Amino acid sequence: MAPEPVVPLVRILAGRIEMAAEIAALSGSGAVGGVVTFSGYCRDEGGRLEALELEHYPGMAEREIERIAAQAAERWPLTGCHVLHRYGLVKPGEEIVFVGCASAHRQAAFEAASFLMDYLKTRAPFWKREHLKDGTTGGWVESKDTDSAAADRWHRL
Amino acid sequence: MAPEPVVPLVRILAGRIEMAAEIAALSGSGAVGGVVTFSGYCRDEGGRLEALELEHYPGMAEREIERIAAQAAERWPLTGCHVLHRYGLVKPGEEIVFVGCASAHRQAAFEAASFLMDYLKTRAPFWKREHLKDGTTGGWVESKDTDSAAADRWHRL
Amino acid sequence: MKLVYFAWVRERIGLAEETVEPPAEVRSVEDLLGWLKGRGPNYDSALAAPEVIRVAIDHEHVDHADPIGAAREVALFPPMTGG
Amino acid sequence: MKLVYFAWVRERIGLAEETVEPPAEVRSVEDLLGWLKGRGPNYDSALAAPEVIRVAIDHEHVDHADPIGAAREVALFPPMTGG
Repeated sequence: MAPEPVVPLVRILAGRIEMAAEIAALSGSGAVGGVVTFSGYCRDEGGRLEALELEHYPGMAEREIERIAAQAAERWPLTGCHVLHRYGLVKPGEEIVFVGCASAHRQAAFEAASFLMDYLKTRAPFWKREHLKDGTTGGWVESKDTDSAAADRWHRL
Repeated sequence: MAPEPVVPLVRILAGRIEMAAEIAALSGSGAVGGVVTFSGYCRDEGGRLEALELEHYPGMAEREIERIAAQAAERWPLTGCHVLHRYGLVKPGEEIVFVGCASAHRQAAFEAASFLMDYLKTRAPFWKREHLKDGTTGGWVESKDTDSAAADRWHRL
Repeated sequence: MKLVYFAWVRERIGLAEETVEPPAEVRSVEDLLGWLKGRGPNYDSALAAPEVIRVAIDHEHVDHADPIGAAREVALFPPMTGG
Repeated sequence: MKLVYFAWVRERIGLAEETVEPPAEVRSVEDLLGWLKGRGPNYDSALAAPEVIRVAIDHEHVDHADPIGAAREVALFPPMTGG
């Protein structure tokens, strides 16, 4: 019988993400084979960017990410699954999102982390807006067709 | 014209791998979109294991990993590529290997890190032996057919 | 029914949230978007291309063809750009 | 020619390295393995199943059919289990 899927840890936060602590928690017990992480960063856009502002839908953001993470934990044999996403102002070079998947099977950990990122991009209710160094507020970042295509590929597997 | 491939950082070391520092170095500049890491851990084998001993081929290990990492940097548009592998005694729960790939394209970072791990498993000259808690030296860990199959799939892409 | 707006939908409408009572013939998400669009130039500007608007009912994504049912909170927002 | 051995190949042969001068008819990696196998019971035990032995010449993986050429250092070892 397949073991119970692991319960993912999901956190939406305004402050920095402590990646070393997350990885340590995922690798923890002596029972883990491998941990795959993805961390997404705020780019400086050639020096123009002062900060990214991340708006989110407070009630829904956590629930939607929990749903996506629970799907990953059902689909792959994970021993740990952490998803942390920031909101508010993020400076260039700072992390925006962290996904970590632990598994005895490295391919499972890679696929689950990649799946989580594709779905976060297209389903988690967050919106980015640019604040520029010249003091103006830039536009809302537009969604990418490539992100939808990336998420769609998981239906075809 | 495609930009020059990044020069990978490869290190073979006896001590612990400072993952937070590696990730910070990879995400560094404000020009990085995403970083994918894989870290492989020493399992405790149900509490039987005292330590894994990792033998390596000193002259060749670094060169072979550099060759594999250079291939990854040619094949995917990476902005950073770090591969660190330990030798000597590794305790349960400690990391054995760390691979980190930075790219503006998250799929590239995922694929490059996965490729690196598959090739490290089958081509990097390291051998694991178990030291058990009862004081005996266990056998050499046998290589897995699944690892060869995992490496082979990159030829077919 | 509580409506909540995010990102440029919120900015164009000029409200973060409001409570509305649509008429009985507003049954689907599509109906709701059409009805809202007629409420003034700010709504018209926000919903000029209704097909790009994403909708969630009580914190779950829905399609435009889905019924509103007994929704307590309906959210309207642009395609997401998190992660 | 310097030979270096790793893991259980090293243990069974009982040496980490040695310098040998194989006869002129030993041209390929396969020839070398066959010649070494006849050097004593420790070699015979290490190379009992020569097809599983991996070989590197001057720090590069080679096939058993490859020529030894002007190799300075030939390494014999079991399939790798790093990573």
